[in-house]
Amino acid sequence: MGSVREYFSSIANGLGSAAKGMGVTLRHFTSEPHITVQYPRETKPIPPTYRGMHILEQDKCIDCGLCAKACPVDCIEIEAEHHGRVLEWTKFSIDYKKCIFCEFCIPPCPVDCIHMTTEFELATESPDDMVEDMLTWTGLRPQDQAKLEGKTKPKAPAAKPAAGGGGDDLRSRVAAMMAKKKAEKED
Amino acid sequence: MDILITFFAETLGMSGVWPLSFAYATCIGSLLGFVTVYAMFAIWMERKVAAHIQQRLGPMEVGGWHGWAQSPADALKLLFKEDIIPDGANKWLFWIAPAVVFCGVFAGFIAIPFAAGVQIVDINLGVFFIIAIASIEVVGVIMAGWASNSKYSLFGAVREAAQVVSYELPSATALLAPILVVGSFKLSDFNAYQAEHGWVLFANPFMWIALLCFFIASLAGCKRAPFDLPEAESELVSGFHTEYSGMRFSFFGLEEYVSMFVVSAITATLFLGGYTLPFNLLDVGNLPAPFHLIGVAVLVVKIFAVIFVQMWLRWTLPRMRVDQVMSLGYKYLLPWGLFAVAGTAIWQVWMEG
Amino acid sequence: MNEQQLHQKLRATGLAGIGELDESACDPFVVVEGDSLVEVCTFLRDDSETRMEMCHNVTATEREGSIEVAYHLCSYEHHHSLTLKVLLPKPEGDLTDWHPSVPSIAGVYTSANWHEREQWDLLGVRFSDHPDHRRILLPEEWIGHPLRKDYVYPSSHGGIPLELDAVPLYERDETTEETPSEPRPAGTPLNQPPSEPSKRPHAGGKAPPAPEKKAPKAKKEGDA
Amino acid sequence: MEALEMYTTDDRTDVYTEELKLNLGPQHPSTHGVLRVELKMDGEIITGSRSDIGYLHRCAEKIGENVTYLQFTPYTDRMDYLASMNNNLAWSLTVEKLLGVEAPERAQWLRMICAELNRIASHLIAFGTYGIDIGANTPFFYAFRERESIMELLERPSGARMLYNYIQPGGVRRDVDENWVDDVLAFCDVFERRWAEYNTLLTNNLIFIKRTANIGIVTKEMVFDNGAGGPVMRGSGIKWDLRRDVPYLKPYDEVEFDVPVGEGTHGTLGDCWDRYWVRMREMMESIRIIRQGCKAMPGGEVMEKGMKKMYKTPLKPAPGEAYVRCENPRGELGFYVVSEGGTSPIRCRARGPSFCNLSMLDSLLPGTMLADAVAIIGSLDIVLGEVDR
Repeated sequence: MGSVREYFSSIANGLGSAAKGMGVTLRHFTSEPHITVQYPRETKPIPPTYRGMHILEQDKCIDCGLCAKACPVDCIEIEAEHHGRVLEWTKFSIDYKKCIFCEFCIPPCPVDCIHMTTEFELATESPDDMVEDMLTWTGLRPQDQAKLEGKTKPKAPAAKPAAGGGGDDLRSRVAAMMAKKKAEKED
Repeated sequence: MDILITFFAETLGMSGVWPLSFAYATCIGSLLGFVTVYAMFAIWMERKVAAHIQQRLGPMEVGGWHGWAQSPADALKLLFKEDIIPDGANKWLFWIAPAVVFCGVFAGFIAIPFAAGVQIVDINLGVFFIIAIASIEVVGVIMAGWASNSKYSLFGAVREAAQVVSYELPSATALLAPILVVGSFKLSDFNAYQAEHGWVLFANPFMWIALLCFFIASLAGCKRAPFDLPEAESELVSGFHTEYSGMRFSFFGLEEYVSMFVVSAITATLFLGGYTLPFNLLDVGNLPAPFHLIGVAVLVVKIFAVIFVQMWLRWTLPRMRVDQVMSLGYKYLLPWGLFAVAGTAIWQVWMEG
Repeated sequence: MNEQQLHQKLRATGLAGIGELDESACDPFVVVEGDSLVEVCTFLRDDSETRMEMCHNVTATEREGSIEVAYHLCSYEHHHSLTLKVLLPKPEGDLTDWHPSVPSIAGVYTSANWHEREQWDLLGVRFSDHPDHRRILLPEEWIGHPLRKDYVYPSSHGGIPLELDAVPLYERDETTEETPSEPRPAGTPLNQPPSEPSKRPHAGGKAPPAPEKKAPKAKKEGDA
Repeated sequence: MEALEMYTTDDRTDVYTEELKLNLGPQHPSTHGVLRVELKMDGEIITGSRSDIGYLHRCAEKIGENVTYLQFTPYTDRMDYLASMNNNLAWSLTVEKLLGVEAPERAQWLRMICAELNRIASHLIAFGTYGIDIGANTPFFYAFRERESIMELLERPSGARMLYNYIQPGGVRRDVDENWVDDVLAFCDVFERRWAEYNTLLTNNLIFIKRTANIGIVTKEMVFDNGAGGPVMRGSGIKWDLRRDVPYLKPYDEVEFDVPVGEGTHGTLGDCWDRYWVRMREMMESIRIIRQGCKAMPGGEVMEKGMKKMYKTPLKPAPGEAYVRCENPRGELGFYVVSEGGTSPIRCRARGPSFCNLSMLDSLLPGTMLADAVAIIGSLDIVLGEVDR
């Protein structure tokens, strides 16, 4: 008789479990709100700690190369000529083909001039465009030129960042820089 | 049909075989148009049902309102895609298989009574005609699977053959029960009976078993989950149409949705009152000519209700294994179908005699 | 049991070739002669007090003077573990065709089967009497064993260029002839192109990014 | 044909057909990556199999020998990419053992909570993809819904959604924000409700049970023979969990949790359903651990004081070697690191749990059907990134 009972119980079990499962799916169909985000038009909030593309505060950078040393994949290339404390910039690029967004380039910086933004849209039309130029100017700025020619002692930066950086101050600064860079790119 | 023949013969003054030919051509042309539009809608509906069950939104972009134009856009894309025939494929069979598959299912439309008079041919053995002609599809599937020169395709085709042939039996058996109640194989008789006596489903308790058996068997017949073994995505990549691309591929998709429509039409006509309204609120069968379309609307609503259940099941249940499909067919559906037939027969005799 | 007790227990069996327990490293290990490895493992597995049911890991390491194979055995019944080591001293001369041999313990622990295959694949240590002595991660026709310190990174495999600065296939002009690029100097890290020594001190003994891409430029000049 | 006797309860015929060789993978929907299995088929029944790995070999061990100890942490993320946190943890513990340092207490608790959250996320993928393997698509989306919440939680301290690089030698990268603990607890409440839903939808479904019970039976002997671990081992009824038996983090000693083992509920002990059910119950145990952890987590530093300089000057452990085992979602992950005093190790070996679990596949497949092969591969829950490294 065991097999007969098994036969009938399997029918009941099969139909019952299927009906229960259908109940779950029907409840989702009728009452649960959708959770997908229509991406390009809507975006989810990104926490400020997010490890996205980098941004460089070039006027602070002293070309020490510690970020390039810390990088596990060697995606940062820095080149600048030192005229005393004035820098003649030729290159500061990050190769996003290689970058693994590990954030190891941020903590070694002695002047706290490189940050990670919440920018995550990396797609480009050609692999060559993935090498991002971080510089806002190359060579010498007029004020640098003036400094060099006058051989005046360059002034210390007006406002030194608080030790350890961090805080909302840094975040708002990064956000402003991001917005600026985006606007420049669109032009 | 008769109206069309009369129209061509008398209004346009044709003679000989022409009125009949033109009438058929009109029917087939309009049916093809209907099928295309229906399939596009059904695919869109499937995606929406799946999406909402899974808390997604589904297609939202093409065409504006809830991505209604997604399916036409996909069809257009498939039309322009390269038609790839794999190396080592049997070109002739590979080429003709989608057509065979589609023809088999499409022929089933001939006998469906959409409304009183809106039926191409009212065949005497209408029920079995549809069941039989829909099985021609298997031939096409085997052609496709064998001609593709791919082992996955072959596996899919063999599974399909075994499954469809096995499930002919329980589905035909289950259909015997309503046939016993109505006493006819003619599909129009079912509508007439149900207009008079109410839905066959409520004729006796065994009808519920018959409906369940037929519904499950018909799922297997259209290769819908949990019986989608022939195209089991996680096992056979895509089954018998792995190697197809472009328009030929879309024919297989079309075939699936069309066969869903046909079996749902049978379910609706045989069990759920056909084109008649519940409690025969309005005698749809005897309305004058343009109001026949009310019957069409009623039937289509019922058909889509059944199709929705099919979709709902697909997005709920896991897939069965080959041997389990066979044992379900032969050990469960067939005996219960026979039980329903015997019960109905006894019920009929006992109640009436 | 801790490692000392396990070592004493092993010593007490009188099996040949059981060395000292080396506790100078962070994790202590027992050095075992290759010839008695299978017997030692069988004993450790079957003895009711040791009961090392599982061979957790097999690792070959290339040191300066030798290749050592470490076996991490552990017991699920007694919650203890032991590391065995077989030392394979390097001979003089060219080591590219040197494949030291250790008896396979796949007969004692089936789990060692794939691990030993991997060590053969990556370090070129032969495991004698292994049931299925094939490469496991790399293709069967691969030349060399990449985890050797003197491994020379190949410039192509099966017609596919492997150099980082190779011209991508889709940009290649089919008319230009393949100029085989120079083999890498020994010991160049895998993930970096060969390059000149850095002017800037770099951490981790790593080479800096390549200042220029040699091979493609030479090709372009040739075309012009 | 002895293996065919497994099908005593189901129909089978004695007709044998011509042998057919079927290449399952490397590009196949259900091999969970780029695994290739060469199957010998007799109709639908598998008579022999040979698995072939290495399609995702990325030289992780060679890279480990060429980068510093700290720089290898992001590479461990990419081994078992579904459980990066646990990989980071194992690597950090190995380096800490070599250096002889210990993470501060708060960091230890944070590590435990994050590792358990990631364990849930990893098991959710196992659950969801297993549903897809068996043919049910909807559980996958439900699982991803909850995984999304976990990713959002872990994104806040770590800054990444999948490859966290959060647990580092000496502690964790940065402290969590003040609302984090509350949000984790809120997630635990939601998850318990959802978990019951999963069971209604998939676990107790008769078709699912019939597809997975009595399939791919792993006996206790096979577990030890093949070095299997994690749910595969516990599914066979072996009550062993490194977190309980050899606590590698202090907090694991202080929290209470069970070690779910397979019981052969729907058939034989050690079948696919048992492994699946162990995973499902482990998620609930992780929730228990997280709840206790959130309550008991002390304040304080999250990074060992002396270790902070490692970002500027590379770590230089004394010569020696260390082997550390950790309980990953898929089994026991082991890192074997040999240092000779330099800034990078001279050998950096990862013993992936999936690697060992996969090695028993060839002995499980013969005698089953093609559809079962998919169920078995799914129930072993392999990640090819870790198999091939």
